[in-house]
Amino acid sequence: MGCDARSVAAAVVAAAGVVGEHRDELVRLDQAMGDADHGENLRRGFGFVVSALDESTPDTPGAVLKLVASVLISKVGGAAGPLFGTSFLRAAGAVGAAEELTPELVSAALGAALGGVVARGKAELGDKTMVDALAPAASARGADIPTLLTAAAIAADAGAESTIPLVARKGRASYLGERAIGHLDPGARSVALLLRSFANSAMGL
Amino acid sequence: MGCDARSVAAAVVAAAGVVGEHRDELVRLDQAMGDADHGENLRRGFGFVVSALDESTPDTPGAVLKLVASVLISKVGGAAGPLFGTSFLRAAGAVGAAEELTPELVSAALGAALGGVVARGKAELGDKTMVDALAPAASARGADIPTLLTAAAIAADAGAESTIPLVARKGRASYLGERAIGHLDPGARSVALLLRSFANSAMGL
Amino acid sequence: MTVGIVIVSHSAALAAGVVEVAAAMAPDVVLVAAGGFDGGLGTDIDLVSNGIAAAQGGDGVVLLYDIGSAKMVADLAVEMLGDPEQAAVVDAPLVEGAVASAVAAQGGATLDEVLSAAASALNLE
Amino acid sequence: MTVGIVIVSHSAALAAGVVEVAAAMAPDVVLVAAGGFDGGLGTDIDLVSNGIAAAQGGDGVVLLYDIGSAKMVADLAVEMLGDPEQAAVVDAPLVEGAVASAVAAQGGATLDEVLSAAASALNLE
Ligand SMILES: Nc1ncnc2c1ncn2[C@@H]1O[C@H](COP(=O)(O)OP(=O)(O)O)[C@@H](O)[C@H]1O
Ligand SMILES: Nc1ncnc2c1ncn2[C@@H]1O[C@H](COP(=O)(O)OP(=O)(O)O)[C@@H](O)[C@H]1O
Ligand SMILES: [Mg+2]
Ligand SMILES: [Mg+2]
Ligand SMILES: [Mg+2]
Ligand SMILES: [Mg+2]
Repeated sequence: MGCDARSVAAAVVAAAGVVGEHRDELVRLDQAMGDADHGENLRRGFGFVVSALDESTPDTPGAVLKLVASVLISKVGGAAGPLFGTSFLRAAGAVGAAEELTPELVSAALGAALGGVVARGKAELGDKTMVDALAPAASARGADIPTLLTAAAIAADAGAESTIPLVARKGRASYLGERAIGHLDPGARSVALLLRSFANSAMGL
Repeated sequence: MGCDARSVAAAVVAAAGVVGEHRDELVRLDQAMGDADHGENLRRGFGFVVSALDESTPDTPGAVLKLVASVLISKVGGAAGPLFGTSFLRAAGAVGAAEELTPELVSAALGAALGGVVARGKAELGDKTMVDALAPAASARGADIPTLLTAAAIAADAGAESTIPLVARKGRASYLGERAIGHLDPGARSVALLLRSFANSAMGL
Repeated sequence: MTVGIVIVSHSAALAAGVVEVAAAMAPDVVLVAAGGFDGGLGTDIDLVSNGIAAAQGGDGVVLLYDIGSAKMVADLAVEMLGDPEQAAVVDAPLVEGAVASAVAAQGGATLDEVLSAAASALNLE
Repeated sequence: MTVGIVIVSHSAALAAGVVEVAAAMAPDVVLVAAGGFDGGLGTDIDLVSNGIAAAQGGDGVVLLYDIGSAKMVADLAVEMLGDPEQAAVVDAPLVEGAVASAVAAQGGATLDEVLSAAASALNLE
């Protein structure tokens, strides 16, 4: 079975479930370094995404990603809204009108997603943001989609962990200075959670 | 008759009347360069001053000035509050516990008032503020109080007029840049009005 | 007409207050508060997009923002217009920049002039 | 205890909104809004003095202001305390400085540390 619009939508719905399960963890991470809303921002935003996908499943993977983007942009009231929103929008652009995703398209989508986050938030690697998870994930390679996404998820996990000893230079956490040291960046954590969930969905294909 | 607490209080009440008569003019001046409240700020503040003096006339000129200061500080919601308030407070300090004002004390009071405005607002001569009226007034000299205050009033008038061609470098009007040129500074105008009124009161002594 | 101004904030009260303070020196300028999200703290792209439309009088719109996602949402809303002549986000301290922008707009400044007035706001007092 | 913070503004809504935004990152800091005068726009020394008292927990109070007379009133209120250890006015952009101050205070910073955090606020995002 291929990676068509329906499987992408199903992967997004599964990811929404994971976000919901990790809501409190993400809130706690954002409490240590921000305003304690990241988990709720994402839970709520992905809740609206699921409702939107319930109402209509767009007919290409790109159209699914575009719908996710527009819902996140308008329904998430924190940085994760424009950042994830822009990344899904760019990913949608990268996969274009293809009926099914290929490993090449997934790789292009990840690269475009990274480009979107960087364009929107201007963070560089090491600034203790979601970029630190997404950048290594975008460099992952694999001969098939499950392998590629698993490699991306592993890279994102390591990238998220790598934020712990850093001082934040973008986002609210930059106000904390040295006090950010020792804390995992919430946005990097959610990138890793999403990619792990996407990889799991891909393995079940 | 000497210049005792009662005459100083009477001069302040007369000045309050003048402020009331010029309310609309001061509002129009502040409309051109600020937020259109200077006339009402002063009318209202001096109204409270008059009520306070109605209730109790302090028994030295210095105590009258101090009462004026504290009422203006708490009852004027714009720059004129802390600026005039600080100037009356410093003037009160300069005349100390004297029972009657002398020309020397009046001169000291004007100098102290100027010092207070400058300490509070950090404006220099030529910044298009009330300092441009008060500074020349504080340099005025006279053998008796009416002569001194008349000279001060004339100097303040000229100083106020001198603000017309200037660009403002302090206060709200500084936001206007070149557009402040051609307008009389409202605070300089009210300094001139107050001193003219004080001079008139002194002549009637 | 004058350049219009949109205040993008995480707080509805903050945006409304900035509008109130800036409007005192700019009675003829359209100032729009785009603050808060879903009844609480947060940034709302729809409020911002509608705010731009409301503030647009033909001479352009300047957007100022408080922190973090407010800038990103302002940028997104402007990009969605697809025309850089229509609106621009300015990197300036919010309150000080809003007053400077409003006063400049009141004086008939162009979009570019309002942007530079906002950017130099902190040097004034 | 932490350093307390007073927001001096011409607008009650603006002061309350700044407090709301800053408090989101500083749940343990006492932030007091001292905005508006007599039901309208203006600065109110009594609100500011009472605000300092309310924000004082023993470690000092930082005051931030919007424009013009707000700074003068803040200075006056601090001078009236007669003790420079108790409170200080900081020259920083209001919103950005308030968030930086609140975050620093939340982290247990001293009065001096909060003041320098506020003063460097604009370099952060
Ligand atoms: N400029 C930026 N560039 C990249 N990522 C950012 C930026 N600003 C914030 N983030 C990410 O957003 C996360 C916080 O998201 P969230 O809590 O939803 O937003 P907010 O800070 O507005 O409350 C951070 O952990 C960080 O990973
Ligand atoms: N920093 C300052 N130093 C001296 N005078 C000042 C300063 N700021 C404002 N002023 C004076 O205050 C006047 C405006 O007073 P007012 O309208 O009551 O205050 P606001 O600007 O708060 O509305 C100006 O015309 C100017 O003379
Ligand atoms: Mg957050
Ligand atoms: Mg938030
Ligand atoms: Mg005024
Ligand atoms: Mg005023």
